[in-house]
Amino acid sequence: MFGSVFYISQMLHPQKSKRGKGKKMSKLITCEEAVKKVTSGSRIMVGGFGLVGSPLSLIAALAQSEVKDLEIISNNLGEPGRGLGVLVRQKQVKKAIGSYFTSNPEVVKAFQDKELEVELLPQGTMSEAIRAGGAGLGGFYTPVSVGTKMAENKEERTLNGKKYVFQEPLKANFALIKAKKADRLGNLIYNQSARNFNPMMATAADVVIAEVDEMVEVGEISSEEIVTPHLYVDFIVVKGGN
Amino acid sequence: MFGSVFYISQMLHPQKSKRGKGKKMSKLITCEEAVKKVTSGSRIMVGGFGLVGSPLSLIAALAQSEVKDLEIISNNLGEPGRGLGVLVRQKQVKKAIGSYFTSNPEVVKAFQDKELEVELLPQGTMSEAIRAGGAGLGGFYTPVSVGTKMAENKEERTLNGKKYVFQEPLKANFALIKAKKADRLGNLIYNQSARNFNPMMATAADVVIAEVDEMVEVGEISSEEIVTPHLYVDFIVVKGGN
Amino acid sequence: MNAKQYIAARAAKELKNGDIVNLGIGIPTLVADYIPSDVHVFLHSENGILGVGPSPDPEHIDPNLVNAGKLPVTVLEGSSFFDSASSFAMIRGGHVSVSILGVLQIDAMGRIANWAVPGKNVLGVGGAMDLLEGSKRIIVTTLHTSNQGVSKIVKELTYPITSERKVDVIITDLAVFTVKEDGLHLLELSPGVSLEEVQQKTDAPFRVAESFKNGKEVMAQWL
Amino acid sequence: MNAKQYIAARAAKELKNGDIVNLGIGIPTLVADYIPSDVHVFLHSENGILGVGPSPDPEHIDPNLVNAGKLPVTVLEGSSFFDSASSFAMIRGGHVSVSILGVLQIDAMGRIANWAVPGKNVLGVGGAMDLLEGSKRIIVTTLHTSNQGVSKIVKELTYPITSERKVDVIITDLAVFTVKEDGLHLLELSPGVSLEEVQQKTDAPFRVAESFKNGKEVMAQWL
Repeated sequence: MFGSVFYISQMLHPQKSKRGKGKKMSKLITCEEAVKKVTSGSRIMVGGFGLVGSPLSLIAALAQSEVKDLEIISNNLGEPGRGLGVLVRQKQVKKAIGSYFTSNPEVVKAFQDKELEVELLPQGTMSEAIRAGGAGLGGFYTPVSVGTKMAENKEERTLNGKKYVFQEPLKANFALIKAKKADRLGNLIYNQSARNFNPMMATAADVVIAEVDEMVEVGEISSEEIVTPHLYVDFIVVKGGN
Repeated sequence: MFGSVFYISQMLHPQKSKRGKGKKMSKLITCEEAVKKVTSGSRIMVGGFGLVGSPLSLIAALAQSEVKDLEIISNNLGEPGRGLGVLVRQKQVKKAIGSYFTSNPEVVKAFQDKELEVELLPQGTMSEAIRAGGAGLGGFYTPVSVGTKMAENKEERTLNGKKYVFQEPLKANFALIKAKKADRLGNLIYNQSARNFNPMMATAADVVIAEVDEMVEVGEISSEEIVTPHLYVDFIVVKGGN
Repeated sequence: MNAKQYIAARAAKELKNGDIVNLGIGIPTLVADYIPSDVHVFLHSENGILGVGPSPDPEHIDPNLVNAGKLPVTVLEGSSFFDSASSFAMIRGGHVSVSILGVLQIDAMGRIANWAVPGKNVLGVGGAMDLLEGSKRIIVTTLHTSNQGVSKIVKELTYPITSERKVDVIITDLAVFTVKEDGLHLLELSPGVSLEEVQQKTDAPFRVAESFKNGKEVMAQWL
Repeated sequence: MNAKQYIAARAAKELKNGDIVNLGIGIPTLVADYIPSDVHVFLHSENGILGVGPSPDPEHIDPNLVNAGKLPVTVLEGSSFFDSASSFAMIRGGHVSVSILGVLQIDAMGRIANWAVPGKNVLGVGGAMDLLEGSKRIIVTTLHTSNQGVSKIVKELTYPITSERKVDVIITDLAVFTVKEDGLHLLELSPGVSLEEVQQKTDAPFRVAESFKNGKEVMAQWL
């Protein structure tokens, strides 16, 4: 016998444990339940390139909640009144770390009014820093931004005759990501260019909540096509689901 | 009109160029042709975890060639007389960088006889260093091996209260990798645990030669399931092909 | 053909079969329309696409498929999708053959500013620095002067620099320059443009390349 | 049940529902056979598999599907494959809940040596250091003494250390220890083993935990 290394029929119909250890392993929750986990002052990674691949149902639920003083790590901050732009408008965001906020004029205004702190990173440095956070690295050297304003407060180092700047890893308390499909274990696949920052963010937060278009049975996503293995995903909400 | 940003029927039936720029873009070559590109003294990454996912036809062709003084970057060095073990037996390898060579007693003997230099890295540090090489990074800090013999000649640094060692990126002149399928452009997918080091090595060498079980038409591997995009692959040989 | 279209068409002539090409926003985007029919390139978009195709008809727009300018696109056969870290690993690792970029300023050494304006809050950088650092070859496309007639090719940058890395080719409506160790070399005049006009409208010093072609010779190449 | 099987069975009791578990070579591999039927874990293999299943029948061996010990395996529904860099990113990033490892020596602070032997050429390290550094929890399984009767739990390591990181639990054929700030705490004696025997066969000093259970109490737990 092979013990009970995960055997799917058992998980889908969990038995009462003889020793009290058994628990239902379903990761499926509602947006409301998901957002209740987030506390004010949290650092949250939010997937998406603009609104594409952004977990809009989770963001809408956050906007309905009382949480504030959030530190958001996301490439952009939505558009005025759309996506993360709603949280900015409602002054729920204290600080934003990302690569391109100019596309939302309300972000520019909030920054000027000193209502919002901003930390800017080149897009490749940002995505790599998130990956490094998830991969347990202490930081890395990138040639990008050497000699520019973006490197002003960063360590510069010459390695093999080339100049690099040091970048620390990025981690967060929560990651809110968007995927196309999840199976019941939490394995994820994405939709075309909506993949973007989501797979890295799934690796770099204490609690990862994935919003998906569709939930399927285990086995419907093949072992070779899974992009985010289930160990990275703590909770799943279905888009628009309550 | 959208210019002629790659349009598949044109590539598969290349037209004579009016301006002499057109060239046949097929990447398919024979093992013999592939190996002729490799010169003595080259640094070569070779995919595989043991013999699994190792480009055995390309290695066999290398063993038939006169090239020597090779510097091999590979997790292991095959088995006695099998895979890279043949190159070791034929004294074609000058130096090996990898994580686990003990499984081939002929490697141990060659090392003792000072016929083979060995540089050892923890397996995760090695795979990350290859990724870093392909990703244009100057190096990274890993917590793995701090305080051990493996870190003896490496820079140690404390970041956010935790100790790390610095690891340089790994690059090579050639990468010989193994995939399950290539399409005619060079997009690759792998076979289960035969994936291992191959996708990273595809990114980190000047010339990448992929040995595949099967060559398929463009479009037969879907955009979402491609693991190695074609821009990383210079040449393709079909397993056992001459 | 207006000035911007001319620049795009001229830039397209720089592309070679098999090139992996990243097109910036503005004039660079227009380049796709002028790639010669016998030159087959692959368009890379830094948000995670290799193999970008033409814009879709309005009824075929897929909200999950946009380019780095956040505009709807299509993909061609053989395309692939990947995450942002992988996409920028490609760029930084030197796997993109050519990036065609817009600029605010170019200096006498061929370094550019294209991401921020002095005196304004810096709230966006995007992938500009990554592309400039990592692409094997950089082609800059720009109008030679601003709307106010101020030269974009300057002795020293007054806008924040994007990278210490020099670009390779500068293509304007008036001229084409290559960048060498010692600075800018004038390679071509556009049809109908005189050397004097370029000298007058270029703040930075430049040399005339040995292989220099005047407007007439360039015109002949287009025919 | 022999000593190694007993150790494996005892280690299996440490696993919790949903754990992501990496099993080393030797006794750890045996653990899979003893996981209670109501505890569902996922086996991770550092060569790029999540969801390893039992060994295949000889006629169903797939040469492309092996575990980190290079032995043929199967995969279960919901499994996934990934490259080595991704696999070690998982390990180093703290996404593996438990690693069960074999050892050569354990010191009084709970640090281990399990990758090299003094005086021999060091030609292999594999994933030992990565697993020890990155796994959330480390369980060590080992015979208490060598074939020659020499204690594996020593005051100071004489074998090269694998990591400065201390392990969490030590399970031998004679006893179970937990590792705390101040060193080893004896938690359990195996059925039929006396405290004196463990004291005699353990070179390193240890404390007896408050929640200490003797062999009889442990025996009762198994029934």
